[in-house]
Amino acid sequence: MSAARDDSARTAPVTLAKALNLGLRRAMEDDSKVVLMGEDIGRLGGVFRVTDGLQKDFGEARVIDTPLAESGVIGTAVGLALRGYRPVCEIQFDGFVFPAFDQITTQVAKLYARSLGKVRMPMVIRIPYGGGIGAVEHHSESPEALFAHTAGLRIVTPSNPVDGYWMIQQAIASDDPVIFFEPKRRYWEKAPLDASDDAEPRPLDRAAVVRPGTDLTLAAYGPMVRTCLDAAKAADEEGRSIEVVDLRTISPLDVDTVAESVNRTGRLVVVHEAPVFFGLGAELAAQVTDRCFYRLEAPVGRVGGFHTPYPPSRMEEVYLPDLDRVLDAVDRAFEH
Amino acid sequence: MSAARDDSARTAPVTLAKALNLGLRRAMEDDSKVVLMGEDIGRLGGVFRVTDGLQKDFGEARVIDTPLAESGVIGTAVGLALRGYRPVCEIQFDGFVFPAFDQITTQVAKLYARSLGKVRMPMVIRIPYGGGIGAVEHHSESPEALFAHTAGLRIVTPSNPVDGYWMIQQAIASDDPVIFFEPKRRYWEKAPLDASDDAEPRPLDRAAVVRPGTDLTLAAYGPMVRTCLDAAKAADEEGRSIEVVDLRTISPLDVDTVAESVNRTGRLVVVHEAPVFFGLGAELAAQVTDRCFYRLEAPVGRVGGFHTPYPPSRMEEVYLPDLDRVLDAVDRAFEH
Amino acid sequence: MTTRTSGRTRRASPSEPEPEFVQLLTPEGERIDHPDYPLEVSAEQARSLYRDLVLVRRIDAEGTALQRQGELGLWASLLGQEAAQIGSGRAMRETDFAFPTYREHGVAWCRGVDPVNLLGMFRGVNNGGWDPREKNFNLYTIVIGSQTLHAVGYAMGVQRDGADEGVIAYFGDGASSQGDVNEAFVFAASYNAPVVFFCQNNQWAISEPTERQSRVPLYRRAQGFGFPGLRVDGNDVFACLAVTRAALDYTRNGNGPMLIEAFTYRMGAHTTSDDPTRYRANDELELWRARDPILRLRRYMDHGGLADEEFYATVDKESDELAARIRAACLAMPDPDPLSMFEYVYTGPHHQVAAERAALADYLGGFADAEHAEVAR
Amino acid sequence: MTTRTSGRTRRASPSEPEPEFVQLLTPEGERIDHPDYPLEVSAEQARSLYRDLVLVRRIDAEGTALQRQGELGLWASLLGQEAAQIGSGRAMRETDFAFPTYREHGVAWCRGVDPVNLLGMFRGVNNGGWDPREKNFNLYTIVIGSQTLHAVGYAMGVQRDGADEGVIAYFGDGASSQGDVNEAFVFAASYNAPVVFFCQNNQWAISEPTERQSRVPLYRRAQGFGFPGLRVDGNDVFACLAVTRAALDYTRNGNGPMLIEAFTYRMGAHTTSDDPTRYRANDELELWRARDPILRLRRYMDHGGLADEEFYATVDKESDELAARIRAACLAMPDPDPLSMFEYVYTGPHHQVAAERAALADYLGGFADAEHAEVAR
Ligand SMILES: Cc1ncc(C[n+]2csc(CCOP(=O)(O)OP(=O)(O)O)c2C)c(N)n1
Ligand SMILES: Cc1ncc(C[n+]2csc(CCOP(=O)(O)OP(=O)(O)O)c2C)c(N)n1
Ligand SMILES: [Mg+2]
Ligand SMILES: [Mg+2]
Repeated sequence: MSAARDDSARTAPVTLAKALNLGLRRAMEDDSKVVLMGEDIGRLGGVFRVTDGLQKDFGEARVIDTPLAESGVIGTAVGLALRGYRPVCEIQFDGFVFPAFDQITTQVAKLYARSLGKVRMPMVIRIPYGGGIGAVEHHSESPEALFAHTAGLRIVTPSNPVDGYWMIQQAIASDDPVIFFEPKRRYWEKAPLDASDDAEPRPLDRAAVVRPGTDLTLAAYGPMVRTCLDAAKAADEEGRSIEVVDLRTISPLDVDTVAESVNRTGRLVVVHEAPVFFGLGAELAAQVTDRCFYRLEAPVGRVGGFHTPYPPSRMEEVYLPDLDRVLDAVDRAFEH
Repeated sequence: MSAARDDSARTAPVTLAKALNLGLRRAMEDDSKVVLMGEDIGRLGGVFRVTDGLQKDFGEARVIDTPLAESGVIGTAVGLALRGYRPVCEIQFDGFVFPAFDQITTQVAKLYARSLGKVRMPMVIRIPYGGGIGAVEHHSESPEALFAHTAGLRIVTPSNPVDGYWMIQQAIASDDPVIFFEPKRRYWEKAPLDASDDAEPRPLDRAAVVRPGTDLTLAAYGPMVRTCLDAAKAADEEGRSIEVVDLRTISPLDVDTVAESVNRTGRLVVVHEAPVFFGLGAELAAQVTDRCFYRLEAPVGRVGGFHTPYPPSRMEEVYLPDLDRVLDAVDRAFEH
Repeated sequence: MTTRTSGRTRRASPSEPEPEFVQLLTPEGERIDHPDYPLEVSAEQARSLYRDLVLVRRIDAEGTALQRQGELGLWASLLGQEAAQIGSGRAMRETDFAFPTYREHGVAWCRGVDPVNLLGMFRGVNNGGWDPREKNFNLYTIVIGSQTLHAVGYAMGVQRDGADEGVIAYFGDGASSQGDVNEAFVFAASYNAPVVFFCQNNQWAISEPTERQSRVPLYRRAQGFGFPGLRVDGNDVFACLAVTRAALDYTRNGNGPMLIEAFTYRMGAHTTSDDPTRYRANDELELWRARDPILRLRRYMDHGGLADEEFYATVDKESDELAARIRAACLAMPDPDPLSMFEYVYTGPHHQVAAERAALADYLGGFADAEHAEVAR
Repeated sequence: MTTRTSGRTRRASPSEPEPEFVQLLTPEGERIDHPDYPLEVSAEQARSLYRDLVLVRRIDAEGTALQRQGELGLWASLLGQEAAQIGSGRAMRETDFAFPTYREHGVAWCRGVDPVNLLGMFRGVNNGGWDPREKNFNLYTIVIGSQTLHAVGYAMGVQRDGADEGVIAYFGDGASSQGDVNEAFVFAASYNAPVVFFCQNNQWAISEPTERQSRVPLYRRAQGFGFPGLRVDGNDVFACLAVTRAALDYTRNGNGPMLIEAFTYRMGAHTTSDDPTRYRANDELELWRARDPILRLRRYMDHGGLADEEFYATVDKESDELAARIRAACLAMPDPDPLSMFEYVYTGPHHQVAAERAALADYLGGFADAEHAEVAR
């Protein structure tokens, strides 16, 4: 019996990193076909310790330290999946997923279709992503849009420990390949977790209204949800009631939930760390504008990264959307 | 002296493939640092014969048949560029660029910024792209959006022989890395080419209004420009005056030209072969809606690929936007 | 030409010295013994191998013909590589698993995949027309090298299952340059995975000769990764059979991976889209014609009187019938319903795909209605 | 411990047999001759090498200290690898070009890159603080393996220029598994490019031991690609110098690429973010401490009386001063102007970047105004 199932642990506050660890552990307990793969995930427990202790408890055959080659990790995971396993691969940092881009885009995403449904790819690719931790180059990227353009993948991202715990298990249970983006700068944020069996997690393909409001909708995901909640709180003090939607899933995108919200509020600002240009904000703006054309009182605002490489960390505070940048966009939406 | 500079060739009709060949030849004549690299580009002249005859005339040191490894092609091109060369790499088909995705995204795009301007990457990556030629899997992809999200790259695509001839030379002359998408199904379409020295090509970062109109703007690029021109002609017969913008450049995106057009027409439909989801249409819709919010009479229409893998070729006619699909979107824009 | 020797040294070409390779049957049809690869071939087995060689050559010819006539969009011919494919394919047990490129029609045949199913992707009606797990034969993989990693992963699964199964990863000489293939070597060696890497060095990667990829024989690549590699005469079906069988045993016995380089030749164009006259000389073709895999087996059988005229007539008839069946089945292959492209994108419900499907159905329905109206008018 | 022999066989560890490697100076400071790598080292040269070893160790210690104190976000220590880096770095001519990973502070030193410039990326003020072409030392490259392909391409340029220049590509044991590194081997061999692949096998890739990457010594990888490879005692600055010099000569003379595996040890953590106690035992550290590259040179110099106390005192003083200068320069490093992030995205004008820059300037200006107003109030 895992710690998470222990009654006493029901509502103990845990970090996102720990919640993911507990979720992985439970998935491994529930299904012996679940194997973890990646660089330094064994003894070390991963550079963020998300797999801490799992090799010790489940052995080297199920928690596999791999040679240093991302295409190799994903490519061999394809073979394991074909053999009936459910590989959960860790990419050490966002900026190092690109050597595996070919396998993900041309194989993982397409094998179900290529085989006319005969072969499923129940694979999870975990990627710690985003900035804000003062890291060197390639350690603060937000490449989610680069995967969303490819059909066959599901792309999700939890913003908090509770979602982290459940979503990782749902991702592993999914017969579709799932790219699981983990907001690394939120790894150490805590929340109480009810890990009991009777908890009912929200479906993996649905967004959530995490703060109700009436005047404007903020849509965000992963690391920016907290930022938007803070912004909404600050706006509240200025008398503006802001609704915050945690998108949770990037592909598919739960436009229904956002459009429903915008039909009430009339205004939308989308926030992400990833570059604005060709980012999620564009897709959401296009779809919501299409659905809420006569309801929108201002064009959809987009707050995100600039059209520059992710800057050296001493500049990242300016690069990354923060409360002020979000509120600035909110102001502009009201000025229209 | 190249054939293209020959006076008699001034306005001879040439195919896009031939125009590119002439443009490459001229660039190689003009600058001895220009080298071509790729699989089968030498003796064979490339699978589309775009480099036909160039190895014979410029030698194996300048037209380099490479081992079968796309990351190797782009990675060594980086080194050649650092050494003062101007490599022009050919990726054999759109679907085979992904092994090089890492080098393009983390090295080619970022070296100028990483070196604070000390190192330039005057590299061109030629990619025949798009469908419509009845090919097998991976030979009909339109991955342009996957590069546009990354700053540091320029992304352009000619739609016709004249642009092909000039744009390839401009791309080679650019000190920024350029991804040069060639609409493979238009390789064999002809147009008269004035290759004389006094011709004045349009700047590489500008779109072009290729057909004026008053009621709706169609924005397209590469292979879909011809489709849109045909649609505009058909619409004309129904009494609708449609303006067609050939975007030519995907990054940067010439939103000025499109917005100026939409401010006149009030309606916009964007057309591309690439999947709609997270595609160029989303970005253009978001920006144009932002700029022309009170002018738009209908939400921006998007016509493009579905959220499926590119289908087997016997289905591609349905998958690819054609005159009818474009006109259908036009109709919907007017119904609003 | 080669001469009979009792030793293991066979040069691939009389003029340019080639490294040793394993050969059990000379181009002239003479049997040679090899100390490491003893092989008993009964008359019946010889006939059976002959039959396979002839039939897959005929399947291949039919593929080419169907392409010429516009029934296929493309065909990748195996002409010249029949022995490498039948030899290795026949070496596999039913429980072994093969990961092909796009050219392994002969291996598919050995695995029991109906040749008709191979046509789907070349005709453009699907991207893979069989269930990989039914015959333990993966779908064709077009992105060069990708499948070698899949094979290693599959073999890692075999290890975890404690199963007595082998895995073969097919790839070409050109593929040997891809990062993925070398990573497959790394992973296989690191985990001691039971996988045989079977490289058909057919001397060309489209227009590029093997020397562009490697300046040493490809089988030696394996040494650098810490596992054995060897070269076999890829036009000798006996040698390919014996060597692959031994390699599969070796890997199944927990010794880790092994690389086989089958030294053969692509007698035809790269695919029907290719024009090899642009890049290679005719005399090379002549040289290799003399090493034809079927011819040498026929000579061997003739020497030994292993079959009578009736046998050959039967095989010819059988291959005619097979070709006719393939042709008929190809022509009868229906175009897929366009809406089926939405079918296998995700395993479960997906609102976006469902919405796009509905919209397309609606749109196509509009045409149907219009046509209907037209007809009614 | 090792004993004096006149031959070339040196075992890396007394307990577990290691393959041969080139050693010219034992851990005890005894000089050994090697028939293939004769090396005359004058007293002055020995002192100069000693000085470099000590100074780069000090630079490294200062990096670690600055990180501990929050002045750097990260530091990747070269502790233990000084001989591999100084030996190979000093083997280069001024016109040769080096492609480092992120740990080659010692090579940077040999190339004449001011150590202060190395700090920029670790402090987060830039991603590379020097002009690669000024000292023929490329920027640090963090994506594992990428730079090896750049090195090969650069060497292809050298070939085209007909220049008498060499190129070194540095990489780690972990990197040997990456597709890019193996493709670099393929390209270098195919074009016979003048590049030395210099692998510092420091036994670890973060928490993974070299055995996870390869079951045979890494230098043997080269054979599989058709070029020579050898292992050198990476803690022996003489051997690293002699072997790298010979390899550069070899490549410059048109013989194509060569691989050197410098057998060494990462004495510290992977980076300051790492906690090696989670994955490796202390006795391993002890074993390697006895092979310390500086200690053995000091012993050698002491045996031969190659330097007096004053020399050592001077080097110590110099290294104190260097450390102080680095520290001061680090603290004085200004934070970059945030708007500078738009500066080097494209070489020419770019309307989108210009517009975003203007908008951000405007936005930041608003705060400045607000602050101003606040102060004025
Ligand atoms: C990653 C990738 N790059 C390029 C291609 C285009 N292409 C198809 S086959 C081929 C040559 C393959 O040569 P080889 O591996 O020797 O196999 P063969 O075709 O000779 O059987 C190339 C370059 C591809 N399919 N995949
Ligand atoms: C493509 C890629 N994947 C993962 C990483 C994360 N990472 C940084 S260093 C390292 C280990 C490198 O080991 P090695 O090549 O032996 O060099 P060393 O650090 O020991 O000098 C890893 C996995 C990376 N930088 N790039
Ligand atoms: Mg081949
Ligand atoms: Mg290492």
